[in-house]
Amino acid sequence: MNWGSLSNFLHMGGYALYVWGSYIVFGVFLVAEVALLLKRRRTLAHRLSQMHRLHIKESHETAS
Amino acid sequence: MNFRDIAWFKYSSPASFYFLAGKMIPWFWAAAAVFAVAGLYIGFFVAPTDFQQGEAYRIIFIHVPAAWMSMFLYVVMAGWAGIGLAFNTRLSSMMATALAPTGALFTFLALWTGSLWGKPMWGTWWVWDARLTSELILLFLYIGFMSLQAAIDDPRRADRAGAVLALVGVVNVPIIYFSVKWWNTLHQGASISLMQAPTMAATMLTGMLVMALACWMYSIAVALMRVRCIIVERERHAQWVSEMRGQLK
Amino acid sequence: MLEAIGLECVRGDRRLFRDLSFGLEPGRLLQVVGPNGCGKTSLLRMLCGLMAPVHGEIRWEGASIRSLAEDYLATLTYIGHLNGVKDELTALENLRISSALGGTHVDEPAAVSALEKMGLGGREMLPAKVLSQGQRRRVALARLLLTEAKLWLLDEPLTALDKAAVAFVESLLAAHLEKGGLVVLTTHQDLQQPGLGTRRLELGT
Amino acid sequence: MLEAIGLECVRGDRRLFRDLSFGLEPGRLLQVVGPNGCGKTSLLRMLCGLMAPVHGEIRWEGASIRSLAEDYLATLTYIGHLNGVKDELTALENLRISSALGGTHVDEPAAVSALEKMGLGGREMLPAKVLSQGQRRRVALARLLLTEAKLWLLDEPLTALDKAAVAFVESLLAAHLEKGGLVVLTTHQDLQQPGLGTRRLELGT
Amino acid sequence: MLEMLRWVIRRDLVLAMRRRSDVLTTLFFFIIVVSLFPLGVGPEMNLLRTMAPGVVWVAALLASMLSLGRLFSSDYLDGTLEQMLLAPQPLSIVVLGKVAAHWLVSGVPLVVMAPVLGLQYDLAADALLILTASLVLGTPVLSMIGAIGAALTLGLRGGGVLVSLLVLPLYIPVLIFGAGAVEASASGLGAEAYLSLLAAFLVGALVLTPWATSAALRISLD
Amino acid sequence: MLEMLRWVIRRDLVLAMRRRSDVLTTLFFFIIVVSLFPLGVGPEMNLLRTMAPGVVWVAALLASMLSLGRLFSSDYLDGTLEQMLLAPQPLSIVVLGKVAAHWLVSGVPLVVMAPVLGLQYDLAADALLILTASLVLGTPVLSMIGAIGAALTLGLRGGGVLVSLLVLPLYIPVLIFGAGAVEASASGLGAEAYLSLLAAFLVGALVLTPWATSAALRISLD
Ligand code: HEM
Ligand SMILES: Nc1ncnc2c1ncn2[C@@H]1O[C@H](COP(=O)(O)OP(=O)(O)OP(=O)(O)O)[C@@H](O)[C@H]1O
Ligand SMILES: Nc1ncnc2c1ncn2[C@@H]1O[C@H](COP(=O)(O)OP(=O)(O)OP(=O)(O)O)[C@@H](O)[C@H]1O
Ligand SMILES: [Mg+2]
Ligand SMILES: [Mg+2]
Repeated sequence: MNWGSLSNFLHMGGYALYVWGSYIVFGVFLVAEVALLLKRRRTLAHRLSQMHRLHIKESHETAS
Repeated sequence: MNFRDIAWFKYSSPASFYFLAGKMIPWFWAAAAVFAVAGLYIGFFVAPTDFQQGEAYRIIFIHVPAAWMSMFLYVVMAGWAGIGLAFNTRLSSMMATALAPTGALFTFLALWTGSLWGKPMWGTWWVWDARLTSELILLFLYIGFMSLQAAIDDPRRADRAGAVLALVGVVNVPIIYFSVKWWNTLHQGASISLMQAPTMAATMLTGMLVMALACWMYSIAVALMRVRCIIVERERHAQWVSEMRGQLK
Repeated sequence: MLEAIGLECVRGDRRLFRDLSFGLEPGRLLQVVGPNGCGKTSLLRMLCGLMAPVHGEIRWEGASIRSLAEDYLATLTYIGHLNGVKDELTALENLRISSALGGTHVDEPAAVSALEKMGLGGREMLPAKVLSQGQRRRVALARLLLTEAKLWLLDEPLTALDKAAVAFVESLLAAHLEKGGLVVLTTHQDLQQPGLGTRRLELGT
Repeated sequence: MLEAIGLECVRGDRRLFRDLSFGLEPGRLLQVVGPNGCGKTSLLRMLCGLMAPVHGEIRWEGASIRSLAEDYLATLTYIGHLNGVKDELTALENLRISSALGGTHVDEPAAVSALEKMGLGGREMLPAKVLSQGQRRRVALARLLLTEAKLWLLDEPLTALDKAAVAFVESLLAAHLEKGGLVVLTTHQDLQQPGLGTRRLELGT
Repeated sequence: MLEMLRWVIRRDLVLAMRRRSDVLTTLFFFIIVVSLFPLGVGPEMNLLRTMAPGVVWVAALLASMLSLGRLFSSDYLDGTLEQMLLAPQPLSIVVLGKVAAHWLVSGVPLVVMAPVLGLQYDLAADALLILTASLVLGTPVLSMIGAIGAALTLGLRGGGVLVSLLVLPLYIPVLIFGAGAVEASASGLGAEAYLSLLAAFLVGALVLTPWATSAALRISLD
Repeated sequence: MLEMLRWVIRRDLVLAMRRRSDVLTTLFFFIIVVSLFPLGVGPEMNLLRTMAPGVVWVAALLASMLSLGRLFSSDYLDGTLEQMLLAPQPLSIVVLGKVAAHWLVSGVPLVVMAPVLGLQYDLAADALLILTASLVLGTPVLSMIGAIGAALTLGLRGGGVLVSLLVLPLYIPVLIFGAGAVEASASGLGAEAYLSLLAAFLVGALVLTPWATSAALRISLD
């Protein structure tokens, strides 16, 4: 185990800005990519159900 | 038994692939998580401090995997795109489209982490070194691919135009990569000095490899998720899509 | 002998037609008619191989046009909505070059006399930019006087033409059919000349 | 009241017409006819001030259109050979913007209903690039439904239109004349609808 | 009149947005060009620092010039420009609107991006500031001058050598004073003189070029 | 087939001569970009000599790129390209003809001009020779690669900037080896390795790009 304490760990031997700057941006971007994907999926689901409703309405109208 | 009956090509239809991918995604996520935890543990708690670079070298555990992924993904993307162009298989083109943003992301991250590493080590955020420059060009290639596809409304045309570009671009990749030899290379020198501590090289290497595996798993999972979205978007008028509309949420 | 078998055309979200089949023998003219946007231009572009049908196949003398490739292209002449006339070139240059592209090399006197027949006498050396709309169309159509292609695919050849020119083009079509040629054309105006061996194909109904 | 007095038009080395004079009262339509290249388009461009005549003058309600400048432009709508339809914009945007340029600000529902009347219902949101030739022409002509201009100058408005659309445009013209508007148009097809208060002006004879 | 200006600007912005990647690609073009010079010249930082202002300015000029093509020519080809000449408002308004939209789409992103690129060339903070200021003042002038050229070249019948001779030299003063401002500040001299000259160019261009462009358009469409 | 090639080249040359201003603009652009740097950077000859190959090559590359617009787009807009696709000869022949004409019009003048411009930068005679040789080998590759980009972006209006985004990354190897050749010869190393690599690029491009461009054209016109 390299680190005596949490603050030592966070300090990263004076390179905190660079190390955490890398890791945090790395993590944030990956998470953001997934989040954007999930959002894309949700809007897609929304659009699909809308399309479906419209479709049903149309076929109903032509039938009557 | 007839060869065709084995349904080798069954999963090359977007509909069946959609469901297959749905089943595979959780497994890749799990693998990505396991490898990431292991890799980070090795990186932060097993690997010792570097006697030259201090703790700053720990950026390596994300920098190198990101840099590797950026190059691999481009080649894989061009491969899928080429298959799509040659055999007119829609699914492979969709795979190519799905890979591009992830590839661009890893390219950006390699640049970002590299810059953050370069400031303490080289004293500057950016130099016009061959490695760095070629990575930047790779980013432009990804962006070109995505912009071209975004600029074309018809998805089939976008697929095929993108494929031509990706294939032409892949010729460029090794050229850029090997041009390292014609430049003075700050990047390479630094990495060699790092290798001088042999005990560390072993743990460092494992850490790097495990993190690289995590990135692989992540990329696959994300690409599969994105390709599922693309499939649904493109096939929104198909019967099977409207049937499984409820499962999307 | 041109055959279309079970063609289907999809543009964007819209299916323009499906299961469209027809055959056309030498000496016959097929007039494709239908309202705006019904897919006439799309059909013509399929027939010359610029666009691939979603389903179905097009055959020329029994062989798929895909497999014939350039051999098929050598037998056809296509004139589309756009004239393919370059503003900066003279009428004469335009005609000679478009003929050369189509595989027929034409010397200057032949080209001049074709332009004269098309009513462009004395305007051969003007840049196409200054020509009127109808005159530009005439430059494009002058190719028909010089081509040896057997199959003519014409997309609204008669737009912008005055009545004399319309009559002249119709007589050209008649002469081509006479010689055993095939013509597929679209137009919103009715053809005046009877006996062009006309068959009609209604789209979009 | 539109008057042309002693117009002369020279293009390049060629004098297309000279001493051309006519007047047009409200409620009347002037159909300019003549063979290709006789100067119909040139005349229309003169009438809207895009081109200056070599001699002669054009007057609107007694005043020279040169002196009226923008006031004259506000009273006219010109639709030329070219559609002025932008490929990247949707039909709806094209219509709203071209109307705005002509000085009429149109809200979305009005524009949509105009497009619907022009037979483009359901295609309002497609980029003009994918529309067929006739549909693009319809987008350009839809402006006539929305403009308040009194003087319409139309250069071959009927090209590329199918028969239903031709009839519709003619009924539009009739309605405009009814309201006391003026129309100058060129066309190679004869107008079908009688009683459009038509006067013919033959050029190039 | 303002109504018309707004419509024209809005229309051109919508058109630019329709090519969703348009704004971005202008930017990336700029970035790529700026990044090309180090590739050609080699990686010595001192050399690069001296070239930086010139390179950034040349790239800005190119980016703005490349996008000039879409200023009038597509409107000319499809007949919209005819309609604009027939609009019941002074043509200069339309021109001003189109030029403004052009600048918003192709100029502003460059101004925003320039400091970041300057960092690649290791420029100091105040040099970066001056660079940005010079671009803010200079790029609209480029768009306005370019508009005259674009309008004149619409009707060219081959003899247009004069035109390119006329327009390209007009860019040079802007370039020289734009790049000069940064160099002056880098070498410790004040950049104010340069910047105020650029500002004067801007005012002059605002007054003169819409008129000249309208005249050019009328000539081209006669 | 050769007949066809000849016709296409001749046609494009005639067209270029009719639009002489286009050709001259490219050349002026090249000259101005190259001449601007001595103005911007200052009179130190050593500095200039080091920058020279890079600047000339970047200018050549940008000039060649700027002229890509006219390669296919006007033929596309007026329907000629459709006719070319329907020509009863392999499309690659037409493509090759058009690219050859493009090079004759936009590449050759640069090659001719480059030694003169190199003199401004005080390049030695053999460096000038190498510079010219590298341009002779490299500029056709630029035209050929550019054709792919131009074909891919056809009909995507405002595609001028998109083209540069697609094409510039592909130009970079040519740039690096082209400028590298001159630098190597200036620093006493042999330039042969660079030049033969450029020649290899040329052969490779001759074989591959007509195919890729034809594919792109077919896709764009579908
Ligand atoms: C923006 C800056 C940087 C970029 C774009 C960049 C890019 C890359 C790329 C593309 C690779 C993969 C190369 C391969 O697989 O051979 C890589 C690997 C590597 N990088 Fe970086 N890098 C940057 C900065 C740095 C810095 C500052 C350091 C350390 C001081 C560094 C150390 C390494 C090491 C050790 C490797 C892996 C071992 C090797 O292949 O030599 N990098 N980098
Ligand atoms: N992406 C798309 N989405 C929806 N509809 C499309 C799309 N692309 C094309 N279309 C439609 O396809 C049709 C194309 O028709 P085409 O040009 O073949 O018509 P046409 O019969 O030649 O008409 P015209 O008589 O006007 O020339 C048009 O109705 C157009 O609206
Ligand atoms: N520079 C020039 N030199 C000679 N003739 C010219 C020149 N510019 C234009 N013309 C002629 O002027 C005429 C222009 O005609 P215009 O476009 O007005 O005809 P139009 O009546 O509208 O014809 P269309 O029915 O074909 O539309 C054409 O005959 C053209 O050849
Ligand atoms: Mg049509
Ligand atoms: Mg006319």
